Amino acid sequence: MTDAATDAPAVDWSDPALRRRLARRHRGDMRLKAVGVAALGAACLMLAILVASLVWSGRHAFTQTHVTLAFDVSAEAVPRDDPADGRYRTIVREALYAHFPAVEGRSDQRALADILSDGAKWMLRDRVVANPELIGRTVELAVPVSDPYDQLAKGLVDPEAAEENRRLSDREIGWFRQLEEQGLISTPVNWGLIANADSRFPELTGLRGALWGSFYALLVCFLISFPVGIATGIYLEEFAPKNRWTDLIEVNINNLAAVPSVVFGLLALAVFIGWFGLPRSAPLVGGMTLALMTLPTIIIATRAAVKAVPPSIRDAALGVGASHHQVVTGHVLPLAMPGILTGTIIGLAQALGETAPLLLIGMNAFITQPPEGVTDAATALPTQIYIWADSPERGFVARTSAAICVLLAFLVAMNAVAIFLRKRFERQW
Amino acid sequence: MSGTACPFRPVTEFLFGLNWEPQIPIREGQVAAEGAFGWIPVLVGTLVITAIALFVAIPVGILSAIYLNEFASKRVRGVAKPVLELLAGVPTVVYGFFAILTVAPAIRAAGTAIGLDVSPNTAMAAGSVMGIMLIPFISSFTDDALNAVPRSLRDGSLALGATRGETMTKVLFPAAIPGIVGGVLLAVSRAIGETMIVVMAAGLIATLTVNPLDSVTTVTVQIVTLLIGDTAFDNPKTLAAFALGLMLFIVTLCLNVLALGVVRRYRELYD
Amino acid sequence: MGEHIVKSFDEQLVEIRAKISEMGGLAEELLSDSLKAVQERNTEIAESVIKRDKRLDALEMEVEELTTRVIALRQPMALDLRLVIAALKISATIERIGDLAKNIARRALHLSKTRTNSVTGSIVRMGRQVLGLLTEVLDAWGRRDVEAAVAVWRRDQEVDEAYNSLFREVITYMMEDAKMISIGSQLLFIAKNLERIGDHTTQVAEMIYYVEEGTPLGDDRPKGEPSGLELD
Amino acid sequence: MGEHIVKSFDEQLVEIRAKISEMGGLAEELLSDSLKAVQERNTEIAESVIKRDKRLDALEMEVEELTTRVIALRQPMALDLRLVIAALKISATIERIGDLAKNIARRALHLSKTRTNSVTGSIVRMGRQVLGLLTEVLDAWGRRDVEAAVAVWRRDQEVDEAYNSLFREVITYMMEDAKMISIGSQLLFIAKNLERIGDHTTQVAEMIYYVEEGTPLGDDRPKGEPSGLELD
Amino acid sequence: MTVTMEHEAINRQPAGSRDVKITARGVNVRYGETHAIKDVDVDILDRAVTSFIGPSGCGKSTFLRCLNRMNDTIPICRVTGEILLDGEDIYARSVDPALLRARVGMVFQKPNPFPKSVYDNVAYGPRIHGLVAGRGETDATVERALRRAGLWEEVKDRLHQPGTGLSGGQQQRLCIARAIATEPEVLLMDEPCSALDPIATARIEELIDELRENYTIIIVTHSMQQAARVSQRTAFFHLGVMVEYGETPKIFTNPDDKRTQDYITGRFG
Amino acid sequence: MTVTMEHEAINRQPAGSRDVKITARGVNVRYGETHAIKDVDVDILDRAVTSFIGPSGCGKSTFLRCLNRMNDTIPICRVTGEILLDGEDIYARSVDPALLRARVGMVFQKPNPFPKSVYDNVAYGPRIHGLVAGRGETDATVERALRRAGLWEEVKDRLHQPGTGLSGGQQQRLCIARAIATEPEVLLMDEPCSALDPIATARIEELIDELRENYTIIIVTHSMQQAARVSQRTAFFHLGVMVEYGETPKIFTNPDDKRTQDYITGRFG
Ligand SMILES: Nc1ncnc2c1ncn2[C@@H]1O[C@H](COP(=O)(O)OP(=O)(O)OP(=O)(O)O)[C@@H](O)[C@H]1O
Ligand SMILES: Nc1ncnc2c1ncn2[C@@H]1O[C@H](COP(=O)(O)OP(=O)(O)OP(=O)(O)O)[C@@H](O)[C@H]1O
Ligand SMILES: [Mg+2]
Ligand SMILES: [Mg+2]
Ligand SMILES: O=P([O-])([O-])[O-]
Repeated sequence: MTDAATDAPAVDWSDPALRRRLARRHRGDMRLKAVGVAALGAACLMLAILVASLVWSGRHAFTQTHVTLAFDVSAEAVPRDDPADGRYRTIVREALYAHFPAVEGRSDQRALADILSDGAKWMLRDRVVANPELIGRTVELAVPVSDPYDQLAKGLVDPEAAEENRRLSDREIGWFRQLEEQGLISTPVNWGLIANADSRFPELTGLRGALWGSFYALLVCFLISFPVGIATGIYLEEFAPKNRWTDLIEVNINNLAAVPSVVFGLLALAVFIGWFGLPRSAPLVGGMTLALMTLPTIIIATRAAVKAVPPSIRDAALGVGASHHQVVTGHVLPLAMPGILTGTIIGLAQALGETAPLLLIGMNAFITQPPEGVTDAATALPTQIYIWADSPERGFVARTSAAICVLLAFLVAMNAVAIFLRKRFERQW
Repeated sequence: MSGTACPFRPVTEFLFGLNWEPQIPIREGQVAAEGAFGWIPVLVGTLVITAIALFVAIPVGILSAIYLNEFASKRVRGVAKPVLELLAGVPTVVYGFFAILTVAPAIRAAGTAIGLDVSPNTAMAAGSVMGIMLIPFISSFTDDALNAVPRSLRDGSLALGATRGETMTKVLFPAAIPGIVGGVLLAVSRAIGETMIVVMAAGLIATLTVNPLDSVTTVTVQIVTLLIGDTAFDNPKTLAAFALGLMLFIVTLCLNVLALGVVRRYRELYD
Repeated sequence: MGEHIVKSFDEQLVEIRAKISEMGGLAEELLSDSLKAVQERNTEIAESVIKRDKRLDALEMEVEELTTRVIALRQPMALDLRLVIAALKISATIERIGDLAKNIARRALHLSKTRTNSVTGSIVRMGRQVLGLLTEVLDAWGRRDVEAAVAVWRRDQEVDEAYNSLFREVITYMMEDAKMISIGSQLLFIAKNLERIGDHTTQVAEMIYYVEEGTPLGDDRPKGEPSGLELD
Repeated sequence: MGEHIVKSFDEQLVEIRAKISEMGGLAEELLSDSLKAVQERNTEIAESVIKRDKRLDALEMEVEELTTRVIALRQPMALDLRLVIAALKISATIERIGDLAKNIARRALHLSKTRTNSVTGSIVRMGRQVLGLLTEVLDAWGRRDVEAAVAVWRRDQEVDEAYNSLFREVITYMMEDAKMISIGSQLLFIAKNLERIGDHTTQVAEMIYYVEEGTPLGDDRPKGEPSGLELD
Repeated sequence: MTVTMEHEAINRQPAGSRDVKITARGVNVRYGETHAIKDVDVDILDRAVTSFIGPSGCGKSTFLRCLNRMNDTIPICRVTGEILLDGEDIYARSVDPALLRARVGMVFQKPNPFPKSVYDNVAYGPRIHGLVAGRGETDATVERALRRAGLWEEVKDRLHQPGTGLSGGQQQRLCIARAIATEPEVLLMDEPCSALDPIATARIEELIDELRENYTIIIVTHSMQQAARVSQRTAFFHLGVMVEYGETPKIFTNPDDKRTQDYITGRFG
Repeated sequence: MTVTMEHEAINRQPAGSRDVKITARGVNVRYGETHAIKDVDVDILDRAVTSFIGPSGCGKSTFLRCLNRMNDTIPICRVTGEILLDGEDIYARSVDPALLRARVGMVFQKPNPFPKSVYDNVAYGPRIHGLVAGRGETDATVERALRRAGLWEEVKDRLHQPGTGLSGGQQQRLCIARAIATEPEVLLMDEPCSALDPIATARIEELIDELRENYTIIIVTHSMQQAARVSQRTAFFHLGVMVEYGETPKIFTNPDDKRTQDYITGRFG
């Protein structure tokens, strides 16, 4: 069988050349390892910087400066029969002027009035409407200050800077300090960020509308993509005949997963809005668009999970005389379910973060009411972020970062669930 | 449709035209500033940013994957993998904001420090942030490809006296290359199609340049800017946007088909 | 028959065959020498035969050990298995042949004190006949020649007949001269031994047939009524 | 020794052991009957012995076939293998014992025409002795009792001595009366056969030892110089 | 004719008879272009163990999988010729593969218990075929199957722990129990021991030897020794042709065909 | 002592001598809590085939993998006691596993050729260790290794086609050639034939028999028959203990230990 083994010169492993070479090889190892560490470090560092800078710049949005004033809700200013229609604007101003008797003149007073947020009068009105007994009394209420003063309170306005390129004049700063000395300034947690809907005034804006919009959109997306996705995946993997048609479909689905999201936006714009005439900016359309993008993810996840079920199980079931659909429903699907769920959650997480297509279908409108249903115009978390990011006021920078933190919180939660599922159910065959 | 002739420009102008100025006649019949729709500068801009992104993502992604796959201890892997997944899960709009909030100013500062003038929305910012976004993408593809290589090969190499590094560079990595290439191709198509980062961090003006410090615009930016706000379906802006969308779709489609083909064939190698 | 993929197995089988042939050759020598001893009343030869038989016993042990080992280590099947089994039995048989030859030689020692007589001639003649059979059967083994083996198997009959006539001859011879009785008895045993050797050769022949054909050679061997019982 | 995981293997081994015992039992019968035939000059018994020997040959074939099959189908190792090999050899030996008994019976037929004589007695006595050995060795086989086997193996010597004295007796007896020569020669062969049977029992003993101990029982068996060559 | 009638028909069988159970005539199998099985004729005896041996790729598994139509699950596989189970063509249009497979059980090379409890593994077949009604009956069936598979003693205290937790040998016996549970008439085994160590293997072989009384067993094996040990009949396949088929002792002590002899004595190529 | 001295020391070996090559004393291996190998002492003969047999899970592979420190690649695995190769402790700090493994080659259960050409597969070892300089030298080494592995004739026309394209048996011989190429002194084989059919197996066994002249070979196998066929010495492991070790014929015809007897005659549990 083998030829007379022509004997080889036995290797002398102690040959210094070999030894040197060996040392070199080990150094090579160390180098490779080092670059690896560096690369990984870089990646982690990036994430760190990203999170850090967002949290840092967002931190101010989690608190809001308030000034506590005593409002004299006199019966003549607010008619008892219809509290909603009172002259609250003057009430609020009077309350502020009371602290600055020295300030005279219309223009000065108007400037002084700018300390308070526009929302102050609405807040007072809501309070009074909520319980009319207050009419004829004085009401103690903490109302938000307007953005420039909020910035000032949070030390973002540098009083030493040249007056002309400050948003606040020395005089205005003086007023505010005065209020501070009187102990009327407080900076509680800014629940408005979650509770309020969008607004032109940073100190008043909130994510309520965006959250509901995203919720409705994801709901629609889930209701469409989950059943359809699983059904398609199972069909393709288990029942579809293997011919060029199914091959074609397969290729298409795999590609769909990698098609740029903006293209889906165009599609939705042309089809859903252009042809079907569905309402612009509606979570319904958004959800349908996102469904288009989530579908391939779920289909692929389903097929992968189904493929991962070892054929030996299939054989076993067939071997005892199970019919094909019994094999699928009784063995394949249950074993594949964790994988499918994981895929779905990840898909939804992506959908939650998708922006471009929603922009194209107009879910970036300025809407101050949270949507009542899937057909109302609404924004979504990511689009809201985009809008704020575009807004000029300084206050929106912090607000945007804060909104992003909220979004990330949701995403981390969802991914955590997915990872948990994967760990919990991963099985070695 | 209303009288403008814009929709009926020769396709060649769109495909080979060297300037892109999609200003719109404000009023009917105002012929003065009629937009020019040559997509080449837009395409070049896209490619520049893509290139920058890959330049960042490929080395970092692949190397970190190699480290995790071969050298990292169980604990390091336990930490690093979720981190990367998190990085992958971050929405693009966040990256976009990150770019304008942190990266662009940083680059600018750096640029001015060494006496370069860097445009406010430089391709560098958008590109490098997009690169960060692609790191986990590439590294997970590389990791999968490396894991798909049967463990027995690793044992075989080690048993011949190869060091771990040699095993990686001479056996595992070569065996995984097809899979990795597939991953990179997908990354490219994703970079080309990426929208929010560029919309927020890149420029709007289509200038035909390859200087990474200049401001360039991309296909997706144009699509979005042209379509934001209520626009009727028959005006040239919209149609131009759709044209760009079509091109975008075709290009990415080709890339994907190629990539998936590569990956599939490679998978069959070991199944 | 082709070669095994594993050569060392072939080698072992060849070794077994060789050992058997060696035993056979030795047995032949012993037989022919013992006959010479009888014919020439030669004590040295007789002695040497008796000594050399030891070697034969040793060889049998070797074959037995070798076959056991092959069975344990190689799990022979079919042809190979039959060969091993046959080797086991043939070696025992040849060892017996050796014993019988030795026994003849012993008796030759005692005859040596006497002078030769007419009977000796016919004994030696019968011996040659048996020796011929033995040689043939061993050749058949070496050549794996079934026909030859069967031929030997048939011709054993002649030996039986020769034995009977010889038996009668010796008896009459003893009757003629009572002093010859003890010598005669020795001659009788020699004849008997030769007859036994004949039988054993047939057993070898049967084994050869079994190895090559896979089936035992039927028990319908033509026998001459043995050990001359037809007188009184 | 524990049982095999595969019971049918145990069964086959048990079957082999059983067949050997059966052969042994039959051989004992044949021997004792042939002796009775000699003693009582009884032709029917002699005839029946000759007939029943066929059965013994058949049994040997069966054992051979069975062992071959076990080796081919079970690849026995160690203990089991030794048992199978031993069975193969023992069966051959017992078959020989049967042949010898048959041969005795044949000669008994011829003696029947003559009246009994003094020698007959001592022959039968020797026969009983041999029979005793045979019985013991077969019990040893059944009980897997090595000591017993070795004991038998040693005591074969007695048989050899008995044979020698008997030989002398017969010779003198023939010398006294020339008419007795042919009968005497028959008696001589009977004695010789008994001596052979003794030898064969020792072989069985050796096999028993080999199976249980795994090593061959040394060849240093105490032998009485056989086949009475020590006169004049 | 309706399926039910058909099956009454198939079920007509000489119970307990020791004669031919499966008859194959001129069976050919093709995978696309590869001609895996060429004109195989064979009569499988009832209540006996028949083993298929031969070099790998010779078509043993393929032919085995024809006998319970497992090949139907491979699209490119085409089977021609006729295979009769108790005289009924199992490839007749009226025969339902699911029912057929309940009657012709199969055990695979790698132990493949379902990731369910031991109990549910065994109960699975009877349940889907509606052979058991109610808890008690199921329990009885499960116990009977496990006993027959010689596993009852080992698992009776852990019936409700996952079957995948057992040792390799136990898993394989569990698979046998699962196959037995539907009271099949024939058991097909494709290299059932090749993943097990000698001890587990011996256990399975012992089991096969016991099952023989009640089932017709066909076993594919790479180990000639195993074929020799467990089977009464042996078929030798070579290049898709059934070269020789006969009594196992005959095949292993004195085969007729030179190729068989060469293969079993280790002289090939 | 310095590394170089160390290695000169290791290389001091009675070339061609037929005496002890590897000595193990009081070797214990633990995987976390499981105590896989218990106090194993053994002397492996030079230029002979030694086989390890025993029920699965008894520690054969584990012990084998101690001999070229493959266990170092398993984090939780701890080895104590001493293992001497030509009298030098291979677990000494000064011994480099990479070099050790070049001198103690290994062949695995499943053929695992690299997805490279046949040529590159064989050339791999010599190249990384810098044993060959230049094309010509490499060619010579590759051919020599392939010849020794009895594969040259079959592949010499397809040296540059992928090694994964060969048949299972050829692949395994390619792996052997690959291991031989670094001129090792010892070859470890872990069930090298369990994935092959009888014919390919016979080829490998034949090969092992020839390699014996030049290498010390240790083979783990589940098939007692195989151990009996190929090895001169056999060690029987049971529950991590080496129960018996001696001449193969002795072990298989007349073992001393009852457990060994029980195992090889199939009387266990
Ligand atoms: N699913 C399949 N598709 C295509 N060809 C196949 C398929 N299964 C088997 N074959 C071919 O059919 C022939 C017989 O295969 P089969 O598995 O029956 O052989 P085998 O005797 O079982 O081999 P082994 O002993 O290795 O299992 C082989 O040439 C194989 O290549
Ligand atoms: N990587 C590992 N981690 C933990 N335990 C292990 C590992 N490898 C082996 N073991 C344990 O060590 C013991 C011996 O394993 P080993 O593989 O050496 O047995 P083996 O004799 O080779 O079995 P087989 O014949 O099935 O290969 C077993 O109990 C096994 O569970
Ligand atoms: Mg098969
Ligand atoms: Mg192992
Ligand atoms: O030992 P014998 O066969 O010659 O009696």
